[in-house]
Amino acid sequence: MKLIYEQSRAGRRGVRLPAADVPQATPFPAALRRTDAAALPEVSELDLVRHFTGLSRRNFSVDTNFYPLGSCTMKYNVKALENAAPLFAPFHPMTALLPTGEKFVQGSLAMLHDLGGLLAEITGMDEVTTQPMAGAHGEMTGIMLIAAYHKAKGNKKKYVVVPDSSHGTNPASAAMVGYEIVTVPTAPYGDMDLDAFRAAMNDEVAAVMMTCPNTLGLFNPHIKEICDIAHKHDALCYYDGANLNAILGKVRPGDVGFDVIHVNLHKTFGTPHGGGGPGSGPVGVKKDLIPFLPLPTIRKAEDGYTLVTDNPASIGRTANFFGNFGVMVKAYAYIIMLGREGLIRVSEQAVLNANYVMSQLREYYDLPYDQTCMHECVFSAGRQLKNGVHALDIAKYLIDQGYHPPTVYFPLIVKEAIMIEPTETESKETLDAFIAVMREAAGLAQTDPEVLHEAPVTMPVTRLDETKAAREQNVCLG
Amino acid sequence: MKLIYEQSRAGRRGVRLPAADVPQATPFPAALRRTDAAALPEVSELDLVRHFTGLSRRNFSVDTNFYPLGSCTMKYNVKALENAAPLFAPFHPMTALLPTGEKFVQGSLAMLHDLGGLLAEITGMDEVTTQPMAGAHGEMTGIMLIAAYHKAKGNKKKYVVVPDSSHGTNPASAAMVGYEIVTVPTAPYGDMDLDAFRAAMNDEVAAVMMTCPNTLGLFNPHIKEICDIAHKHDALCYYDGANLNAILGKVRPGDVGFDVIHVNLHKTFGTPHGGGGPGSGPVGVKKDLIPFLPLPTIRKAEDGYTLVTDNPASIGRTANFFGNFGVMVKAYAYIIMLGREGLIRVSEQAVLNANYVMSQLREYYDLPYDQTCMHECVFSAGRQLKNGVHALDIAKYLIDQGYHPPTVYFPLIVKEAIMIEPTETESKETLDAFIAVMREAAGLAQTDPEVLHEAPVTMPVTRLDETKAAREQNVCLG
Amino acid sequence: MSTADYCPNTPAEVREMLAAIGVASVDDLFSPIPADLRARSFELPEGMSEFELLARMKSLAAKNAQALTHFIGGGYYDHVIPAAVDHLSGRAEFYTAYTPYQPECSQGTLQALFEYQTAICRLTGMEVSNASLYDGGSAFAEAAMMALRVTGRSRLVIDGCVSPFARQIVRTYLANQNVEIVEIPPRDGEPDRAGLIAALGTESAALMVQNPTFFGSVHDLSELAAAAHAVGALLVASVYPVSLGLVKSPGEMGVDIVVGDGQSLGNPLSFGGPSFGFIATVKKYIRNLPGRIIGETVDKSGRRGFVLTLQAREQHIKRHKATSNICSNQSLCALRGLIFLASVGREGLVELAELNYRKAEYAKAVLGAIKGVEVVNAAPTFNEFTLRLPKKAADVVTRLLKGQIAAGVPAGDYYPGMDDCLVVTVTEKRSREEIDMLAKQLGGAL
Amino acid sequence: MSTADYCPNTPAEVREMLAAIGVASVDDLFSPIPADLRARSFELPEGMSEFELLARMKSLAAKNAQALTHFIGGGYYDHVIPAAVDHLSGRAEFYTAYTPYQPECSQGTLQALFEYQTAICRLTGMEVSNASLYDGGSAFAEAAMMALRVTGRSRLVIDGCVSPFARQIVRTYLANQNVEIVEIPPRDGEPDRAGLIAALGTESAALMVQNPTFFGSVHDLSELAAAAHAVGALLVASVYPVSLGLVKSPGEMGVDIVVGDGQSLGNPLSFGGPSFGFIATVKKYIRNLPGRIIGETVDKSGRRGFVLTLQAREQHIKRHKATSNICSNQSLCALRGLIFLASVGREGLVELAELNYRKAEYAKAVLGAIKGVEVVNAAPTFNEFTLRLPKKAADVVTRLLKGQIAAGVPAGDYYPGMDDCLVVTVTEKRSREEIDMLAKQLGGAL
Ligand SMILES: Cc1ncc(COP(=O)(O)O)c(C=O)c1O
Ligand SMILES: Cc1ncc(COP(=O)(O)O)c(C=O)c1O
Repeated sequence: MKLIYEQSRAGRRGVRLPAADVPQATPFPAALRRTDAAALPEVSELDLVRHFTGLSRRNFSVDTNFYPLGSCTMKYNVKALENAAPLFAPFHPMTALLPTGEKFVQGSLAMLHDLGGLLAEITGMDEVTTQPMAGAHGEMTGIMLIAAYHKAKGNKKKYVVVPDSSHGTNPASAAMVGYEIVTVPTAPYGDMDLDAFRAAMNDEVAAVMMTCPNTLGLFNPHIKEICDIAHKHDALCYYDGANLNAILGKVRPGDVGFDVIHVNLHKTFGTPHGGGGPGSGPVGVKKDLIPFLPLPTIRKAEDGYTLVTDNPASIGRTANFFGNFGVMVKAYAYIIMLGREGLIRVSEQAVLNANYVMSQLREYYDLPYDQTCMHECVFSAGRQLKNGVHALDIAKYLIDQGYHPPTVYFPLIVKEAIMIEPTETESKETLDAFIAVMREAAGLAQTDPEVLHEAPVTMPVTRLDETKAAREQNVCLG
Repeated sequence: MKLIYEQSRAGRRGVRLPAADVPQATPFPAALRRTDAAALPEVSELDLVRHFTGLSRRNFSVDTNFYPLGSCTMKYNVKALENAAPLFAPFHPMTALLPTGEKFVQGSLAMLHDLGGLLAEITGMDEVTTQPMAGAHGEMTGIMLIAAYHKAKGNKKKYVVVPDSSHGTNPASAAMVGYEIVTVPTAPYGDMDLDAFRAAMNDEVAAVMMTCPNTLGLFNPHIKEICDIAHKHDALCYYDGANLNAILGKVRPGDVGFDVIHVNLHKTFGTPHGGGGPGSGPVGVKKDLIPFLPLPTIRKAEDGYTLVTDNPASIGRTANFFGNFGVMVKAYAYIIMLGREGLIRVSEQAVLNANYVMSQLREYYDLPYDQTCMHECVFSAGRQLKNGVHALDIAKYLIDQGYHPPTVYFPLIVKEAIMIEPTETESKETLDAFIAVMREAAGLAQTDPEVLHEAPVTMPVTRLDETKAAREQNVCLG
Repeated sequence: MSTADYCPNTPAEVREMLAAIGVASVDDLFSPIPADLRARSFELPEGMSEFELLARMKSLAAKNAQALTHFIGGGYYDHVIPAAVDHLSGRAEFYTAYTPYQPECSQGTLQALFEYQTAICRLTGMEVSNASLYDGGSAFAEAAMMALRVTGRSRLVIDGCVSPFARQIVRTYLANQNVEIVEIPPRDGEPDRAGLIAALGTESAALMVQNPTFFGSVHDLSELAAAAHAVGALLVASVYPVSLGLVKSPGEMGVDIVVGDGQSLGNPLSFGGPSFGFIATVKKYIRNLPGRIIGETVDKSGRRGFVLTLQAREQHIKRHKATSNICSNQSLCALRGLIFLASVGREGLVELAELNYRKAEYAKAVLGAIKGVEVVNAAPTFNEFTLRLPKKAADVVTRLLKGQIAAGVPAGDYYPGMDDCLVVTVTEKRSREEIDMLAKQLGGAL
Repeated sequence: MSTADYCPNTPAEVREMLAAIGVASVDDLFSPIPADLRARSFELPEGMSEFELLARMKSLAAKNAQALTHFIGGGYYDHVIPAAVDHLSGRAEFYTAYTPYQPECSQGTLQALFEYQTAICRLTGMEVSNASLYDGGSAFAEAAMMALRVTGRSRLVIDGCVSPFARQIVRTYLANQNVEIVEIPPRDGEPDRAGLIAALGTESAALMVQNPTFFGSVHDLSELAAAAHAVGALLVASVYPVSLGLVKSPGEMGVDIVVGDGQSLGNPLSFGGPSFGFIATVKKYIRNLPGRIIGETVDKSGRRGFVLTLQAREQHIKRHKATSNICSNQSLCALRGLIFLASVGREGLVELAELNYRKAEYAKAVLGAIKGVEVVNAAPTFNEFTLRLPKKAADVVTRLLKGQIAAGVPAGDYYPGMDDCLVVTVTEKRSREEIDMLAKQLGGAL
């Protein structure tokens, strides 16, 4: 498809603007004035519509394809939620910050406050900030809170410990806050190696960051022990809640000993991923960390909700206003719509679906960590590699069959990883059809690997030259 | 794709209903109770969404393809209009019919009233009813009005005269009202044969139905004369406004002598066609016919809009309530948004685009009526037929190239007709690309007709067996 | 700033195009129109941007009462609409397409309409359905004309308990035909069965009824079907589709042609439209059906596909001999109906009907308990029922409207002698609180 | 009736699946979780249907004041949004997709983001852009960190006329790093140029400014750029994209890193999010950009296509050595920004900026003419300006709020000594009538 710029015609107009109802002003000073208008597209509205409708049709998406992308929880995005967010679209965030302004946005503040309360109960934490705008932002915020905690206590801390199975954002977030990273290997049983962990711990460790179930989809039965060990060194325990979908109503990280947690509303709580965002990554903390939460915080008083904008202990701000409010509206709606029973069923069915897929593919692919999994299972295409077939080839073949591939090559500790997260919103029939294609791919790896190497052939483009892209760095039309 | 019924699983649920907040009632009497629930689909919401999203992707549409379907005015459907209609969605039509009820729906009544006024000005008529729900419904309503007029005058009328180029709905509508049809041939110059028309006229003719520009896209310079002749016999003149897009601001049928007109809001006034409907076909009349308009009519009084529900002269009702109100909201919005200048530009650009396409294809296809056209032009694939290529083959080839075909085999008086209506919302670039493909098709008709016979090959299905469908009459899944 | 006109050609392009055509100006293209035929007036307001437009439309809509609580029906019902219905019918590929004349690039619409026809058949217990008509009222008239065609007769017996609007539409449609229409008025708000049967004869094309009736009563139509069939007439029934979650299907009761309004299936009230009319019948009458029909077939390689079929019935082929003049129908509304039915599903439709019944029974009990008020319906009701009040119903409605309650439809407006009767509708959207409020207000107004 | 949980497996299917897995119950699948780790509480409310949900959400939204007239900005602006933006970004294939990791089945998102990057480059006059950051504030902080990386230095000079929120975010982000942050307070509501230049030295990584300033003033940054460059520091500017229809581009003025908030481009106010942050720079710094970048390439047969590129900068490859931790960004909001810019178009953006300027100039004139009120800005302004009132601005705002007018942002909340200053914003959405009403109310309150 042409780029929208390639469809431009000088002088063609899209949307018309409202007429001016005020007198002409003295012209904007020439010295400050732009000489050439920015070369934005000049297209009619019909061309605009055809262009972006056409582009949309070049995407796989949950609404068009099964999307078992591991670690991403690509569950169905309930349509009613899309209708809820616009109800809150017209309200200006600065209103809340004006003197007496809170009175004029009680609905918005109530939602934020109540969402925080619900998330605290779901995760077992004492208080929640909804400011972080994605999982990684939550991690960074959480680590900042931990740093503030240590600073306030006069602790001298230098390190953050992460397992080697952790998501890349964990070490990256900790590093951004200024910590050095200590990586602990995974034991053959799929969890962080406990002995290595003990060896890595010392009083300079600020925090341990864990995902549980981890990125192998396995629940670490030793997490309480790990938390206890960390706490002995006055290291805090950070829980990456990206995989919370697996344990809703079953385990609360707060109960186990975690001090800080972020949740990905765009994973566990059913808000759409938007082709890469926006998400929302609220952070829950235990009591000791409440003083450090970013501002403004919301307090429920007798006469309504008010903002706290001043607190010298706070880490400050991580977003301009209240974070990705519109995303939170959807997550809030999701939680109150599903309710207690519904959320429990979510984790149960997510785990059932993952174990079912695992049981049906285990004879066809290597299963490096062969245990009951939680919400996702991680295979390896190691066996297929013997015939020269990579995880990537299988992924591309799936595309031709109408399936979005699972996550491949992550976690990094599994060679040729194929990480499958079906989510609870898929039916057995969909899983069975997917399983059949995965088996077919395994068969082709033996009988006709070339088909897999050539895939995909049904898309607008075949495999793309990533090296050329990185070399030429054409990231903007000239 | 599977049918939605083929995806059913017993006991699977889609949307959940609100909880009951009233006590249990005595069960509905068993004797009246359905024994087996209707075998509706049992699918999850995700399956529902995937199914209908998938189906939608198997359609060509204005938003995805150039759609030069002659006589259908497939112009761009402005997105803002889609946002206007829901503003009026919650209002119950019965409200207006309650005693004092009009007071509670002044906005809806104002819209209906004002739309009527705007259409009257646009068409040059004295009053408009917005009740008819499509063009054909408007025709029928119009002919009923004419019948009522003649009855009131004591005229004995038996016939309705239509040119052979007329749209099938014209004779069908007149026949439904009880008239016999007299068909007048088209002269070599493309308009209704004047002599034949004169010969067909007598005092038993109730009405003449004309489309102007006619279905050949030609403006009949004799329409005034035709009207005059008709009026001499006290026959009324009916104007089929399906092609009004060509003459907005240029000609008003009322000025010329037409007594009754319908307009297709879903053509001229930019409301979407919905895959076949809903449309809206308001009918405008001259003063003499006002008494017969269907009820309720809307009157603007000093203290607001009121309904007239009683009028013995009225033909009665043609719809349950006020017709396709939601469609009218969009058309009303379209008219007031474009305004006077905008609507004039619509007809000018529609005519320009059609003549441009005609000029660029005239060397490649036969042009049976070779004159300046209005909003559409009608070619014939007669030349191509010599190589065994039909209009249909060219149509199917266009599909493979991403273009919705023009109307083919209509009007019936043109052999192998190819009726192209580009509309004003398409740009020269789009027309040029279409022209290139049409030329290519003409070339292939000579060099490689087989390609055209095989087309389409890029769609989910190839050509379908229509005979089998008609023979087997499988119109419902067993 | 000029207003929006959505015409993309730039002045430079217009010049190029004119040159290619070989004319000097756009005006020249209008030269076939004689000067004396030119518009004498075109006094329309100046245009505006879409932003000004939406502000204008909002202020217009705001002139309607925003907080009215409806207990009115009369053919249009305030039901829930799952969010998915808007989202899916709002796919541009559905709503910006035309009639699926080119089947290969219209399989989306065609398959959906085939599924719609199937849903209507299953709901009504009939064998064939078309792809929609305009609305329930015009569908009733089309059914009348179809019965006339099928039987070759020219007399219709219509129950007075049919919606007055639908009856009026039949009269309007047939005013210029040689058809005798016999209406048998209700007795005590119920169909006069004996009267209906007595009116039937060998010249009758059809007996036409509505179930539930305009007054809300539900009847078994089997006896009427037998009586009609006995004289070679058809039984035509107009039904309320949501009630079919609970009520015996017309097919089971022997109805020959079933029609109805599909508004209650996923279409908003929208001041009366657009919704859709449905029509279903038995297979042997398929060639007499009006409107478009989708049929299943196969393509050249045997793949299943769908097409418009039996088009020889239709106006674009048969012209004045067509079964109907209908061309554009209400496709998108029918699609909404299908999505609604598929979303609610088999069990859901039963639950929805039960919920309506239960709420209405509650309302019937609390309203019927008001001193001086009595329930008119002798038969069971679904979600609508009729009350006899100790006052003129119109006055009571007027009074309650002031408190933003539309209490019901005064039957006297349509039935002489029933001025004290009020037809009350209670859908699943009316809360107990609202019903109790209606009872309170009604009690106060009597 | 059970509530919605969107889990489709029927009880029969669950049994089949358990059998296939070889366990007796779903509970067995949770056996890896020791009993003592089980949730101690899960006290959540009962669920509900989507219909009850939407009623609940509506009543919650209704608790916000519905009719407030805004003259507030502070980084978020009440601009028109063409209907096409919602319709197109609302295509399910866009909003229900994940990050385009598999390029062949994600060309829609990838091409759109490439077009977005191009739009940002053309708007800002820069050479490269990423595919979005969270918001303008965090983008400002990312720019600071980028400047630190690029220069290898550890000192930042920040103009006090930068939004207090953005300045706070930088301090928060860098609190635990060894970075010195020097803020130069405004002088009379304008940047203290001399002070800024004086604060620059060879240890400075960047001079960081905002244009227009928090007070609304527009400046030519060329002199500051030269001063920064003279000491080997970068000039970082946060800009308001709509103003770039009128104001000289940052690229023209020598800015090295441009950031800003994209809310004003087609994203609703939505109580502060989601919107998007943009960041653009010159090509030589591309490897130091944070976040995702889309690059053009070709497929095996030479067809153009787009991919995520230079991923070696990112956390999922480089982990703790990444240029940023960002993973999910604000893709859909950036898409909205692109559609907005393409809808408004080249000329439209100029018109839009002119309209904002013109309305604000009118407001500045009528408000500035009120007795006792004076305009603080010495420099030209765009659509925001600052007034000095004869009273405490906070009190005036409180008073006007009672009349449903949000008159502006009291500067004193963020700047000591400016208690009598009010920052007023006037976008194209404010009508003359509303501006006159503000003048009237303000006059009355003084
Ligand atoms: C385990 C894990 N942690 C953290 C993240 C980061 O979340 P976000 O993309 O919202 O920043 C992800 C996202 O893929 C993840 O899978
Ligand atoms: C010339 C003409 N007249 C009448 C009609 C009938 O209009 P409708 O489909 O709205 O009933 C059409 C529609 O195609 C038409 O083209």
